[in-house]
Amino acid sequence: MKVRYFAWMKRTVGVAEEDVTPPAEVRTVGDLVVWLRGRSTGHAEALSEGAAFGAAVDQRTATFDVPIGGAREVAFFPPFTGG
Amino acid sequence: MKVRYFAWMKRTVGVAEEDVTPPAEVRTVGDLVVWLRGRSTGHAEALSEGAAFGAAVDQRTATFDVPIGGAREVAFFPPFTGG
Amino acid sequence: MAVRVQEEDFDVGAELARLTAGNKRIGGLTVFVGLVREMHVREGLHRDRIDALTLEHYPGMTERALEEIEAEAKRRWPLEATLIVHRHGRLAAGDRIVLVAVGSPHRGAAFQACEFLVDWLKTKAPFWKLEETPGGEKWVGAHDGDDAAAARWEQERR
Amino acid sequence: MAVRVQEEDFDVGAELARLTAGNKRIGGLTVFVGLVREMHVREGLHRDRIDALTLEHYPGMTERALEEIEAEAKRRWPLEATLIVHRHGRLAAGDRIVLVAVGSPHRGAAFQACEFLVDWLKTKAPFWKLEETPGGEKWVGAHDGDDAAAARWEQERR
Repeated sequence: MKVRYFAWMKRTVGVAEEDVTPPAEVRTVGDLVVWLRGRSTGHAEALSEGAAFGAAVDQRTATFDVPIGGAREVAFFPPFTGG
Repeated sequence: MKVRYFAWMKRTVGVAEEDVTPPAEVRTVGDLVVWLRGRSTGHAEALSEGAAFGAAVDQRTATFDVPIGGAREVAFFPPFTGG
Repeated sequence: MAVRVQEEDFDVGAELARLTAGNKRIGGLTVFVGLVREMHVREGLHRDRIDALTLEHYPGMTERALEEIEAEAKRRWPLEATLIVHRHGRLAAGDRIVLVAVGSPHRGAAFQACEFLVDWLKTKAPFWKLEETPGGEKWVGAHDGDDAAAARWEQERR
Repeated sequence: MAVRVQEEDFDVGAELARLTAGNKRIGGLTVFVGLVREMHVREGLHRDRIDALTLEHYPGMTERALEEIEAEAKRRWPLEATLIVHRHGRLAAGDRIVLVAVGSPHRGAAFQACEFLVDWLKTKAPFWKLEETPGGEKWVGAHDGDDAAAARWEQERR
């Protein structure tokens, strides 16, 4: 599964994207967030409880209870500021 | 004093504009309307009681109680339909 | 800040480029282009297509009315740039009639001021539409909807 | 009906001409152009001017999000033509960021749909602004005002 980071989260994590293989008990976006925190201090900071960020599963905005089984791509990003 | 007519009122009256010299007792736009009705059947029809039309005194929209003393130009026209 | 009444067409891109040139305080530019819509009217038994119309106006009063409407918009909203170009004369279906453009630091103000200008010029500027149908010429009556649209802004006045 | 995300600038006049070409059912065309506004931020003791920004986006998801927003507008209003062009990459003060254009038989629908699209793309499309100040780079936070503007349209949903 590909995980992507955008804007300041990309800088804090240190990579724009990475391929990960989470264990079977990581079922939702929320589970993935907790699991990713363990990968590095950058991950822990970017994905910390206090940080305001959203997620997308296969390029559709997703809340943290959305399952990630079968997903090709999960993305994390700060609130949008376009337009 | 110049009197001008626009849109269908111009066709009904038969002229786009005319110079008139109303008597002193014609003091307001409303007085002028009544006085102009006597000039021709076209005037009487265009400026009849039942017709929906507005007026301007010296190029500013005016209600029928507006005085016309000193005015250079009074215009009559149907409701605006621009834009 | 400008108002123009003209017979010839206008170039939307060129007008907007000129309006905003060098002004870096504009965050949002809202633009309205009014076009002659191909319409059908039912008169008696047959249905007529309107192919063209002629816009008559009151030279002198028109410019003054548009300037007053523009000044009123500037009093109500923080505007960096405004432009009204209104055509008169004969226009065919698909032709541009009017251009209203408003630039403001804030997009909300740009949208509101632009809609205000369009609503008001429909009821406050001395233009009259004469439609050409195959059956002859026909003066357009005022629309109740236009008066209601303009009246909204009256109520919002304090 | 089209959505584009691109690094290069767009030509407003040419885009609008293409959008409305041959369509005689459009009576009103409402257009919004978002521009990079020269801004000043106060950080600590000094006041910084923002000279430029970089718009990052999520290729693929951006196009999809814009298409969904456009489809939603078409469900809500009778639209004859819609166009969204959003730039990404580095932009300087005065540069165009986004073009939203909506053509409808009726001007009220054109205004509402255009404002809806602008409000929604600010909160639903994956763009992030990185501002360049003399003191360094700074990611722009989301504005509460933008969320409130987009939320208006949620309440109007039946």
